[in-house]
Amino acid sequence: MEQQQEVVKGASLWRDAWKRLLKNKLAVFGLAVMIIMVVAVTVGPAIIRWTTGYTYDFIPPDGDLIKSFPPSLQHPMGTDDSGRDILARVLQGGRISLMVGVISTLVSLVVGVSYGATAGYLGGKIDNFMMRVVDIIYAIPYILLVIVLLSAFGGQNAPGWIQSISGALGSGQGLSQIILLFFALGLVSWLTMARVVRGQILSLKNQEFVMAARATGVSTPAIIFRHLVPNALGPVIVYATLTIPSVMLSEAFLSFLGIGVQAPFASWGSLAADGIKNISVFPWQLIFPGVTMALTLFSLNFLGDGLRDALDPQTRKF
Amino acid sequence: MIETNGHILTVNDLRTYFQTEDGVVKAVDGITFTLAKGETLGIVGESGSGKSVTNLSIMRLIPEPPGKIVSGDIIFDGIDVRKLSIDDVRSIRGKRIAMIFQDPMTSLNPFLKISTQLMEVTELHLGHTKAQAHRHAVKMLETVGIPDAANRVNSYPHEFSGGMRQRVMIAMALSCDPELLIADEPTTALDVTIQAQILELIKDLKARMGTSVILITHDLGVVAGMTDKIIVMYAGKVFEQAPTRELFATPANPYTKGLLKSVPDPAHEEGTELYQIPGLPPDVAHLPPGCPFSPRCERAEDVCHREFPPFVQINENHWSLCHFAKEVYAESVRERAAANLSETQIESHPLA
Amino acid sequence: MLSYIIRRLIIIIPMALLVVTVTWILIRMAPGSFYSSEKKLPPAVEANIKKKYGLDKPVLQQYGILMGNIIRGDFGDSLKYEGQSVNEIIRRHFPYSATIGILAYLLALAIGLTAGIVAALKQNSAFDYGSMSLAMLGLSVPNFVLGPILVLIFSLWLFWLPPARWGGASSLILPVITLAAIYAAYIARLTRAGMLEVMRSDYIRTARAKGLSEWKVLLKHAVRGGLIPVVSFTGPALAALLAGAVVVEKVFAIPGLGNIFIQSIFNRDEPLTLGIVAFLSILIMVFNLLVDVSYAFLDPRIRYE
Amino acid sequence: MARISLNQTFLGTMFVVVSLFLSGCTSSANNRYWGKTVAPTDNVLRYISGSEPESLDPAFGTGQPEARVYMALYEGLLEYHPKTMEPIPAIAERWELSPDGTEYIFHLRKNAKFSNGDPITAKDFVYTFRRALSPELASRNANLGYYIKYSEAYNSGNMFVKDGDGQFLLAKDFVKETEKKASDTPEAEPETKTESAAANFGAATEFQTFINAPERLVVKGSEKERAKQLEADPKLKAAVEGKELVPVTAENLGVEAVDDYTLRLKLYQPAPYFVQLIPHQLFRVVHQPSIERFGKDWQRVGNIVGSGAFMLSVHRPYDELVVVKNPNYWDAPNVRLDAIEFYPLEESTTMMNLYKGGSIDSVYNHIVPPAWLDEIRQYKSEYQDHPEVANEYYSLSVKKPPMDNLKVRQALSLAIDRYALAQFRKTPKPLSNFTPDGIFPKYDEARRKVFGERLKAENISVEEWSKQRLFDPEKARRLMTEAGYPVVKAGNGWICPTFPVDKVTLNYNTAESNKAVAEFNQAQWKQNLGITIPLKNMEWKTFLPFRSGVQYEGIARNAWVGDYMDPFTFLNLFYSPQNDGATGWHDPKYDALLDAANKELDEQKRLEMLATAEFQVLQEQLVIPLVTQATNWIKKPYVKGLYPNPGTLHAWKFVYLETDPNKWDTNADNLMKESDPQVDEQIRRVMATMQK
Repeated sequence: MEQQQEVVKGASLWRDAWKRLLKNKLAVFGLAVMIIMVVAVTVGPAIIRWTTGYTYDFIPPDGDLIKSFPPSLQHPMGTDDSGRDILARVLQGGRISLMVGVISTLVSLVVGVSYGATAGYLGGKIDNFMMRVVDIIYAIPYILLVIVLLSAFGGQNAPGWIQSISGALGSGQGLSQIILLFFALGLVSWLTMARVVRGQILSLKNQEFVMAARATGVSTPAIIFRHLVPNALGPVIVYATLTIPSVMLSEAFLSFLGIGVQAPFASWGSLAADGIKNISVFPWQLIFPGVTMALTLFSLNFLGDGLRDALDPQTRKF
Repeated sequence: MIETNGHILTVNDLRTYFQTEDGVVKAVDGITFTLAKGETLGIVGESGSGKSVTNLSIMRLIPEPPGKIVSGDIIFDGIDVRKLSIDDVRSIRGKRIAMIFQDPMTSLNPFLKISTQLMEVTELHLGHTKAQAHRHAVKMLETVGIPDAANRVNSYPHEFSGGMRQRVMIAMALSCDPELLIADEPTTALDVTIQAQILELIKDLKARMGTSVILITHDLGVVAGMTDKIIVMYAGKVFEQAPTRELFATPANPYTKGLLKSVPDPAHEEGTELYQIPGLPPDVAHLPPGCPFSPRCERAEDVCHREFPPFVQINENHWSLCHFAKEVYAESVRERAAANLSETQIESHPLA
Repeated sequence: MLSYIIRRLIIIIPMALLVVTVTWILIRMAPGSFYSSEKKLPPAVEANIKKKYGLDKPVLQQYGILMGNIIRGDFGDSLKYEGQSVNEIIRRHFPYSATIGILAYLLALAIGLTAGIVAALKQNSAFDYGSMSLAMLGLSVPNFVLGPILVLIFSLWLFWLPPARWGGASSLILPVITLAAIYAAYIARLTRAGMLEVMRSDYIRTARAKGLSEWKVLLKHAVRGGLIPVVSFTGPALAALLAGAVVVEKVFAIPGLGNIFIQSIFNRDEPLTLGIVAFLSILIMVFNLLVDVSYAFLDPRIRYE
Repeated sequence: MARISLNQTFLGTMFVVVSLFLSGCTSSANNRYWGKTVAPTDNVLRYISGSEPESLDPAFGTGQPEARVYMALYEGLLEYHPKTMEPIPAIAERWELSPDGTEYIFHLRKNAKFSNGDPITAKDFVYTFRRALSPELASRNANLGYYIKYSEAYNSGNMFVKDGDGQFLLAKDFVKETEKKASDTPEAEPETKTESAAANFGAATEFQTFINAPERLVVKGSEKERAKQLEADPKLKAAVEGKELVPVTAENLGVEAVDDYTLRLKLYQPAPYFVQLIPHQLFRVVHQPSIERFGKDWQRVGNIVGSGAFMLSVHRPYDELVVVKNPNYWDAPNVRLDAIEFYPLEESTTMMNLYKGGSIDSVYNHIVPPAWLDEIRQYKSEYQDHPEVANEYYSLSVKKPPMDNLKVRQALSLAIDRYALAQFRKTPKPLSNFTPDGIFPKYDEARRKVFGERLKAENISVEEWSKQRLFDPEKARRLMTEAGYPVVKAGNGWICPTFPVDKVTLNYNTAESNKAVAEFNQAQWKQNLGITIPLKNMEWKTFLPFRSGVQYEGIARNAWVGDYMDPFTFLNLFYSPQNDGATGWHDPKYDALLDAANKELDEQKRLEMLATAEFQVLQEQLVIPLVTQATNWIKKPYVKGLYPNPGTLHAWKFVYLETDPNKWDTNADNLMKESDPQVDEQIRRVMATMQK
């Protein structure tokens, strides 16, 4: 009976949050753009291939066509240096950018939440130790981490499970490298998540309902994951939404340094990094991927803000 | 200068609305009352009834947007506060009208020393130098009964207990010897023992300084011994208005009756259940068409659900918002006679 | 408080050594070495190099020697840049990064605080929406895109400012703006959110009830509480800025530490990487400590035991 | 679809706005020159030299960025010709080669001085050579000096073996059977002849007697390795057992100061092209007293003593390195620039911005992004490209399937349309051979002759054969099918379902151009063979051991920039001990052919032997040649005497800045063919001493 009531209350909490979210015009705009983006990158490449025959990696066999053409009816976003259709590349790149964002954020969620919650709940020396570990990892140059990960586990050295994931996604080693990149970025971004969660748990763990749970003999993992974590979910979800754009920017940075996604795949970041080099000659190479990426990040940030306000109406923290 | 009739404060048909996601919330919807010099007015009501908004409106402290004083007059000592420029309002705030808030834990700035917070009022309004202001601050702390005031004035709020903080708030409010003190639930957040001390302090200071006081509370017990008259608010409306004694003795509104009934009486027989007004306070954004209290009212009839009740005058100083005000009043008179309570016995009401 | 600071300072050393150790392991795990180049070296030449740099000794012994030297504060000589000590390289290039870092942070603070405070005061006004959308844009445009666009406009069309390189105040303008943009955006949003939260608090109502002017309420009562999020952000942000902003240094050819750090990783210049890692981790930890200490100054409720 | 068009409308609007802005601004720039171009006000060249020099020690730094700085700070016996990069006199006025091709004598000019005024003598060169090759310095370039007799032994810390009666064991007595056989090719010269011919070349000295004596046997210096070496060769073990081991010292090196102004270099075998290496940074003269005095700090401003036309005045690493005219330089009156500012930069966009903004005068090669070329090419007074002594190719892992199949290798090579590739990359030229075309004119001749003979049987002209090698998709499909991987038509394209794409990857190191070329070739294979070969890019240092260890599967991007102006620098890549070609392929016959060619004193014959070797490389299809690289280079029109030579290495003393806009370079299609009276006269004067 009591539990049922809780469920009802919980559901209405989410419904209220959803209602509040829908009232926030910017957040709705962000949500709409994101839905459109996801749909576009999911079905877009197939539609383009079907209507025009272009794919993200199609380089025309005719040498005269292997250069950057401005936008036209045939190529609405123009072509890149290799004569490839930028629209097809932007859509394909969106898949990777969004996947980078989502998968790395999921990794950071799983690792960060369990780690932060454990540290926060156990407290004392263990907490201190666990947080020092976070500090240390934070100080280790993550570029080095990425290099080591990519070289140690990339390509033919990839462990079987990575190869099977990339096989399932329909392509060979190019993708397995990208999957490694997801994990590398996730491994870096869980640190802040862990800190956020720990802070939440610290403030929650002395509340009555935890005392009650402890008093009735609930085990420690159950307290952490059944009682504490769900209560810290609001900030976690909000932070996760904001992690997606930051991870996408990190990927763009790695692409800028040349250790990002594997060619001929592209991400919005790598397209922008390539495009910026030619900005004064072929501006369309930057403008389209750049605007698409900025629009997406813009929307994600708005959505994150909206979610925060919706989930946590009293304390509108940054 | 507007005619004051010896009233320090006249509030006439005050309406303060809030624009929210759920629509317009009429937090205060047509409040009228007067307060004579030296008089103490109690405003009672459940949370959300609009009592705090009324007083914030008087101080023009309603956050705008989303809030807005839509209509009404607020005449303080002959000045229409609503028509003043914001600078002129500031010259009244803290100097002529002072406020004490509900939660002393959050109402003091945690980042500033007590002395700073006390001194800035007199520096601003009384033109004190730092030294003067400091001396005055210490004096005020002594006045409100803080031991070792000279030293403690340099502490931070978190170094004080809740009761002490509320004393500091009172000291701050009374620093400029205001003509009107608005105490917004000054004791709600405090322990019961401390509550009595603080109330005693306010009563004592009021007597000494002759300040008019508006005491806002949801606790009828608090107002019983402190106030000259009482306003009972519900859903942004005045439901009943009467001199304190009369309201306690012969309430003319079912809501007031309910409130009075739900006050626990230690003399009450053991084993009997405590009375509780059924239902929940209304959602002010979505009021029913008739009487806002009708869904919870035990004696509501069809008309109550259909039509908004009239504001019925029972006698010169007694008003009630109810279709059946006269009936309820008559009933109260009957009950009182039956219980054979003498006037003196009201004085010894357990809550007073 | 003092003992707390000392305790925190003491723990920095073993932490930095741990960071260095992990980094060292990572470098050793990474393929390639500082001397590998296009030409495959004859074994004799490789042997000479290994002998010269002590790489012919057992790995654990190498680690021991390395740690011994580091504890004495000696990170050795760069492997890539012959004859230059790591300490010297850090000393030489840190000031460049620090200069643009501090300037950028000051600029970001000036813009961010102003925009954030004004936006908070005029919540839901055109300024609020405008500045916050701009801030959002600042957070959404990678700086490797912003920098070249600024160069294109101010250096290549208008010829007002030099497009790159260190030299004179005018050469600092574009990199500082590029670097400041994202931080200004962040600070503006933090400030606005912090101020809005504080402005809703009870003690601000108290201050207003006292009759204080809005400015006085803002500056005397609200700013301190409202800026605490900015302060927590400042620690890591300033440490990162001081450490050098790789992209800006690359785009504008500034000889800062950030780019040298990245290059040292790509060059497998082990002593240089380790030296900079140690330096940066100490910098980050000191700044985190400074932030924690400054909380205590900002917020009298916080006491460290 | 509706959504896409909606999105396009939005983005399209953005695009129109921005491009209007762009076109409005670019049209206002002047058309004659690219970017801001104003006459220089001071006589200082501002040049981007590439990444920050690893070291200012010419014996130590290995790269071209370093070489460009060294060419200002140090001078060697000889210098690179500003256009052809052939050696021209520098500190040596002239040189002689012994008839057997193993001994050089350099005659030094008497007025050469270090930047501090100390005279430069042959002894300084002896010091320079010994230092460069010493194991303690551990120079990564040391092996370039291995032609000098006993230098490899010295650099490796090896030992001579002395028997009881004080005689040294000789190398010729211990030649392994297999090696003997390999060297028994018909082209090989009898060894005795070379030794007697060298005996009386130049002034007779005691050292000459030692160095001309038959080559001594050396064994490994380190005990562990020596044990291994002896274990492998019982005969050697028996001979060395119990004998005294004498370390090879610097004094044993084949370098001798015959007198103050005569330097003798003794090689272990004839190497006529060795003179091409003499201007190399490794052999540029350094100042012994300052090096010994300041230790590792000798390269710092204030301590450093150079020998070049310029001397160091400012060095702010990663920012700038300024050299000023050296008043003590022997040819100082003919040094035209007052100073050169070298900027160490790596981002090509940043460099182009600096150039366009007028902040620099020139850059090193390969900086103009191909995408910009169509625009920049119009400015012929500034942009130049010219074939380089460099090629680009894909190494194949020929020992692993499926690359062990010659037909697969040939098919992959023939399926690439090199014309389209060259058109796409704009400056490189399609390459059907391995050694770059058009760099070594004499070798090109020899190659045409040799290839023609070899192809007679197939009844095909060299031209036709070369052309077919550049692109022949039909043949590629046929070969692939023959190799057991049938290519079949599918719709508009081809598929090759059985080809094991999971066993093949195209690996390349991170670089924009490598990526573009890899993507192009991937598309070519996909379109012409129906094979999608995955790409994999790696950060440079990760890539290097991966490639040189032939750990890759399938294909690895490779390129070679010649160390000197001779085809051998390319063919040496397949020489077994070296294996820089990274294919895993070894052939003793090929090695023997190269050995023999290098001992050949007749230039024509030698080149033909090299061409024979190259033909073998091509026939075996060890690599997929792609292009002859080209410099891709810009300089302001007022910079004169700077040429896009095959290595983009400039002898700075010939460079000057022209303040008179009427004399600026205008529309020069090929600067290398333009004559500049001032520079030509200067070169003529320098070369005149060769005729003495």
